[in-house]
Amino acid sequence: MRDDILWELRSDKVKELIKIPQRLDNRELFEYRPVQIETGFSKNAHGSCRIRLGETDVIVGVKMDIAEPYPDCPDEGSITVGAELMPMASPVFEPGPPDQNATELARVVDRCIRESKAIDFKKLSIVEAEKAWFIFIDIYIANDAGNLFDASSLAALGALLDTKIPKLEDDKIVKGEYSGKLELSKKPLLTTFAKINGKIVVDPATAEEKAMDARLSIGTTEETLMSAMQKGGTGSFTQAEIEQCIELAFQKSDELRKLFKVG
Amino acid sequence: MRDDILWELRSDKVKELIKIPQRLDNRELFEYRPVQIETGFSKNAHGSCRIRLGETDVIVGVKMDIAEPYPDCPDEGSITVGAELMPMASPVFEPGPPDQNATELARVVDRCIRESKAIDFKKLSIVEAEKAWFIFIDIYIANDAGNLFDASSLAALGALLDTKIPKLEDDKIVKGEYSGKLELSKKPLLTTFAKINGKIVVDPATAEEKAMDARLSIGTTEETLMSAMQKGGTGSFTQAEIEQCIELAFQKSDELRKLFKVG
Amino acid sequence: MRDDILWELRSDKVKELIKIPQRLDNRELFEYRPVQIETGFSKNAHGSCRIRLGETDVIVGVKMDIAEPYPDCPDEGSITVGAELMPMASPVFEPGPPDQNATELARVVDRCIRESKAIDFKKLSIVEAEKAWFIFIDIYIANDAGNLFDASSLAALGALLDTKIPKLEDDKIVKGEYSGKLELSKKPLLTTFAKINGKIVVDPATAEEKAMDARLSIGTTEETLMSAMQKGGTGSFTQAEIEQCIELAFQKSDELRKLFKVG
Amino acid sequence: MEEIVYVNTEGKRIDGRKLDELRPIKIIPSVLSRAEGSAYIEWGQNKALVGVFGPREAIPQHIQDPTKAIVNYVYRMATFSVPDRKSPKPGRREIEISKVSGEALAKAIFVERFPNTTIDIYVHIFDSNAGTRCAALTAASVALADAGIPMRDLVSACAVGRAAGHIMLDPCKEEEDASDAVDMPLAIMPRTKEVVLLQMDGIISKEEWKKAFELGLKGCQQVYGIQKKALKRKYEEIAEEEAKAIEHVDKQLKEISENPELLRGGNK
Amino acid sequence: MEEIVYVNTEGKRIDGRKLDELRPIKIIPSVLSRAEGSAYIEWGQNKALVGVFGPREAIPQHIQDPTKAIVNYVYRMATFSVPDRKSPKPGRREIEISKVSGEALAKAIFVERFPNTTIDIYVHIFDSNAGTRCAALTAASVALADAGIPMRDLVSACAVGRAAGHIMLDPCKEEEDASDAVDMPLAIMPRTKEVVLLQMDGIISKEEWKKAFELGLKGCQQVYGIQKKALKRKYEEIAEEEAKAIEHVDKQLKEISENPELLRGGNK
Amino acid sequence: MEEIVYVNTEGKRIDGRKLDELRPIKIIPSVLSRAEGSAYIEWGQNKALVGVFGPREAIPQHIQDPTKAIVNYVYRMATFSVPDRKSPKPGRREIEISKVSGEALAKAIFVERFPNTTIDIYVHIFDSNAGTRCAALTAASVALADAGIPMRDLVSACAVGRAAGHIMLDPCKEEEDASDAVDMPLAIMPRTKEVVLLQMDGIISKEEWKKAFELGLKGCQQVYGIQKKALKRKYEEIAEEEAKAIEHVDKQLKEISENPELLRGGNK
Repeated sequence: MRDDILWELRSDKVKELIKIPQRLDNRELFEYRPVQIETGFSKNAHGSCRIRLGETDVIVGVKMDIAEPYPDCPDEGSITVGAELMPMASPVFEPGPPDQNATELARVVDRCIRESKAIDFKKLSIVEAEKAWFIFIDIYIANDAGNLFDASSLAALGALLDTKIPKLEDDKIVKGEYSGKLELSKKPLLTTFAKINGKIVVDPATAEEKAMDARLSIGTTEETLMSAMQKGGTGSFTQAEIEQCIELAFQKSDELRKLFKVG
Repeated sequence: MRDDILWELRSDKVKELIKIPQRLDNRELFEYRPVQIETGFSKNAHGSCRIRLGETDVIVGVKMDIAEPYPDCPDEGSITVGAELMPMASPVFEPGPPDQNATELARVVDRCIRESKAIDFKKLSIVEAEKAWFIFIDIYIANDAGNLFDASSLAALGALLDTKIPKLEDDKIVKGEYSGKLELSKKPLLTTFAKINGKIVVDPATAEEKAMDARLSIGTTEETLMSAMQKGGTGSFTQAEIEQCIELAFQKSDELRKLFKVG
Repeated sequence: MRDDILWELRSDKVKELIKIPQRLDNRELFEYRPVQIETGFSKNAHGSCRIRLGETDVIVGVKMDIAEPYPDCPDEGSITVGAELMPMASPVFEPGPPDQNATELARVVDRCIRESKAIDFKKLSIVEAEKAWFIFIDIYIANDAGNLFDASSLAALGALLDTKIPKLEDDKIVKGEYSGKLELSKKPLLTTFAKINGKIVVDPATAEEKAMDARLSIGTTEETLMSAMQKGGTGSFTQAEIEQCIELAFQKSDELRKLFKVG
Repeated sequence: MEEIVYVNTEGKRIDGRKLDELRPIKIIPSVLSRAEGSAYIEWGQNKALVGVFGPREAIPQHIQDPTKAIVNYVYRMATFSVPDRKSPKPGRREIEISKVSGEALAKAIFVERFPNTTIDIYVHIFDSNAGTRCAALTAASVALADAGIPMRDLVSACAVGRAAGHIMLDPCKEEEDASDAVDMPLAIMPRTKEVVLLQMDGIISKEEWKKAFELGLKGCQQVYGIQKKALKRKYEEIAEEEAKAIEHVDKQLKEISENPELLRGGNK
Repeated sequence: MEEIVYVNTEGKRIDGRKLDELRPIKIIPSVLSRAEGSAYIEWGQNKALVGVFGPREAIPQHIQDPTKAIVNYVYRMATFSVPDRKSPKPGRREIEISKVSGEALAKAIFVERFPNTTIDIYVHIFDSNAGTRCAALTAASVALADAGIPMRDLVSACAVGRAAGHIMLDPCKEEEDASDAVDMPLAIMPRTKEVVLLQMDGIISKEEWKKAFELGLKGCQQVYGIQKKALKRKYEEIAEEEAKAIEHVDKQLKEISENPELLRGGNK
Repeated sequence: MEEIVYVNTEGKRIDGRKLDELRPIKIIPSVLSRAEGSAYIEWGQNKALVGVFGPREAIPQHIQDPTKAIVNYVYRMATFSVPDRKSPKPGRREIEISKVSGEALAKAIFVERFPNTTIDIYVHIFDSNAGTRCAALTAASVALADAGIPMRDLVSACAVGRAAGHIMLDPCKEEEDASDAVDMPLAIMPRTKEVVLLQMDGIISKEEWKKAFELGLKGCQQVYGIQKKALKRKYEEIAEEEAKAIEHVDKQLKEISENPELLRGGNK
């Protein structure tokens, strides 16, 4: 309860400060919190990455597995993104199967990567119509201090850049051996904006998410193309606001992309 | 709450009127509400039908799929009936997996069709012990104004009469193409009676279902054979009452069958 | 509620009496309640046994089925133990999927049997890497009068000793015919102790379980080897207490083993 | 496949019974100590246990009916009770049987005397060979009597069927699998012959149905006799039981008088 | 594989439409008698029903929001509404669409007027061919109006997309499957042009996006016209309806006056 | 298959450790800002995070225990934390470990001081190589201390096992897979040596068991040292932290004094 009142106070303060305009943690409106990247977090994963975006803490692991291709794409593999809002991450998350929020998070990260075509699904084919690689990207939220979309997208990208393809012998996986790195032709990333009292900020922290009317996430690549958009929250955006966000998304994501040396 | 009181009043009125005997909507004791039939409701279904029985609104779709036959009937396909009491259909239905009522509804419609042998399961065989047609009949209740059993049975029959068998090439389905109509050798239908204050009526509407002691559904075919019976509700029937219902079931179902021209 | 107060009174009495030391049902501290064994309880099972341990009533059935071996043990079959605390067994059990208690019970019985190597998993192989026998051991608790661990372990052993292997023809099961008995090279059994007010007793009844601080189950074989241990409850044990329990476990389980003539 | 002779020249069925003959039935009330009422039944190869609890407060509160007790009947089968291993999850068949069986018993119980409560009836089948729902319902009705729940009458159930053109009482599995099989489970309150459970599947004419139905009614009356005998045996044991009960209460009182502090103790 | 001509030399699409042309849309409010508001929509091959309940007390109590109504939007597809049979269980796509659609409508509804309540909007798709979430949202907004729930404006939705380099309104399934496909479902409150739903997938430049977005806005305005017409038609029927309603109330009062004991009767 | 040498002629194990040597252990308390207490542990390849909440009101009310806090321990593994991808659903192993670990901690926590509450301990394994339940329990006990929950003592855990006839501390995966493997996870309250968690599987004689058990006790005591060091490091940071905290409260008070209307604001 005390926790609630504090967040209420902070959220009210956010709405007050934004009029100046100023942010509770003194960031610029379009400034990200500091990002820490730790790849290779889990040796049992084929690729993994832990991202700290301010105090937000996200761990993503990748497992590659062989399965039958979908009948309508017999010469392609695919990706599957899951997300879990772990109960340790916030006093309000509860154990259990993914809820609406976790489902939305996973699906938006999925589209941002999938539609960018950073991974060539045809290269995941092993035997047409019989066997292909499927890439399981699992997102675990360990601490929710705001902006899970961008933190998850960063961690997913980091984990994919870290991913090694298991070695095959007679089209079966040889455990613990690898045949090379997963190829990523670009670095798709989400950039998320919050609209608070009519003002736009990037990378909202928890108090800002509690104060915001609406959220807009934009997936971009380094070729200045967009691969995904998702509006969230019960508020609305004007056309001009959306266009401003698009401009900023290209700009901010380019800064973030520099944090990943490889690829 | 207001809704509850109103139904309570209507139910009490039903119990009063039946002594005359008279029904709340002025129908004869053994008179059905008007039936509207709309086949081909869904193009993506292999067969479909929407039935309006008074204000009761039911949509049934059929999908045929290929699966391995059961080991004890290697040269037969089969049918599978599902039912969903959609939450839009009544203020008291809740979203979620089928409850006892939906399960009973699906299974009684299933037995009425299956046991009538209207569909020859042997003709659904494709390759013995390997492949056979399985017919998925899914019932969706859109508005519950009473007598879901008969409305569902009518809609299921309508959908089956509308069903086209997908074309096969090398024992695989060719999407969007059909090889002919599903063969139905007879038209099995349920006829449902309610016992209210010791009187029997056919096709009970909601207020009558709230007033009734017990329910009896009888599946019949045009050859004056019965394929299913199901008593429901916490009341009881005498032998004489059951025998009266059987007589009436043959009579009323013959009237309903005339509504379907084909077959 | 009355039931609760009664158990509370009994539990308090247990704690009082143990100081003497004495037990509510006048048993010696290391005395089991009477055991009744009824094998072949279910003809549809491949092996079955009903155990009455005092008023505790447990029914175990075994089904053998053919499945693909695990990739890391291609020349082995295995066992799977399930347990259901049926709602009829106690006013506090509820219908639904197995809870923590049922899961722990099943897994401890599983380890006691599996680790004893009483069943040679290699002898369950049919075709390497393709087909092996898997033994499903399902425990149903019909009446919980305490010490479900030992009662379940007795019933599981009884059911396995009763198990006939289905006859195979072309590596497929011939229903209702058998090719011989399942081979058990030893008789693993659990012996369970409760610590009440610092005293150790064997085979705790319900009131004793309500009074106990902690529980210790030890799986043993006739070769004076242990195959499993499991401490339960929110209390603790000293090393000396554990060593005492081990000594007693060998002793008491040997007495129980004599109840099974065969094997 | 070899032709099965469902009824031989001497009028005997596969298992030696006559057309109007039930399989052997054994009912034992009061078999589970933790349940408030219970019964064990063997009906041919069928074996079932029933435990009854209540009337007890319905939880959560919003399911309570202020006009009557809710009869909650749960029919389940053990994984090993059928030829192929059954999934431990309740199937649709089990859910439907639970519904119609609960409705059948609700007619017999004076539910209106226990508003806001549930009467929970848990049934488990451990071995099966056709007719388990009737065996279970028959046993449940005895378990309810054992629990002391006031009823208008017992509910007595049995199935009637057809195989190779013969109408027969209490069909076994092989008869149920006949190519022209009809199966009709039936339950009545025997004193008034009111039908409280009626299901039927298979294709049948009006005339045959009537013959089957009347044979079924006779079967239910026989089952009624067996139920009453089982309960009578139990009541004969009551003198003895009551003596024990009095002794037990005396002991409890003695305990409490010796440990008066227990009365003050926490009631969880 | 044969090359598909997405736009022919006359500027016509696969199904004969122009690039900025919607498929035929038919909306009928008030189609379900048990729901408090409802609508049926046909949008090309898409068919959907919507039922609305509320504002009604949110249960269980701990989910209640003392500052506003919870908008609970449930989007589901019938098993047979798609080319391959869909599992009856709600999938992740259905869950995501439910979330963003509910958020879109929450902006339009005066939720702050109904604290501690839910407004339940149940949508079911019975046939589909691209654009079902927009069709559903469009119909839901009409059903809310039919239920008499006060709103700032209707919510009007349609998708815009790209196929073979052409930006086009309201793509059909074949267009959605183009190798360079972009799909952007959009919903606005038409009077203020505020965007309440926006999703996009596919790879697109800023310039193309702007072209697509503005085409989408135009589409939404057309949908708005269709929604208003459907509601107007309904309100024209209101005189008639109202007359009926008065007659109905009179009948009720008469019933009660003839049976005064009913007022005393139990209210379950 | 090649014979594995579990202990070489110099008494060293596969990974170079001696028989009574733990793998390297690193514990960091206070790593998650939203949890009330937390800890991160690396134990060889094992990596786990723990977050603690409570004591907080147990919901729904009917699960509350008026005599003590409920210790709710949830042990889970990430899908990618094991060689083959694990299903995201909790398995039976995870459920059992959650139960026995929660019971182990309940003994150490002064649960009787917090009636009607739950203490929620959420553990997640992100990488694994044998011994995760012990690593998790060890970290959980540090996280409880970090949350300021009063305890009789820390709980210190480690496993002991056998491979190729050798009793060894803290076995790794390869050792756990030996053909004669025994695995015995153990947890104690180190000050009194009371055993709060004990599980064992594998076939072992009384004599070997005793040797193993005593080696395990020694291991737990070493783990205790590491836990205390981790917490001490944290408490040394407390002066600094406290200074920050005071500054923070001052800032809060300043905020409120500048915006007194905030205190009147809604408390959701």
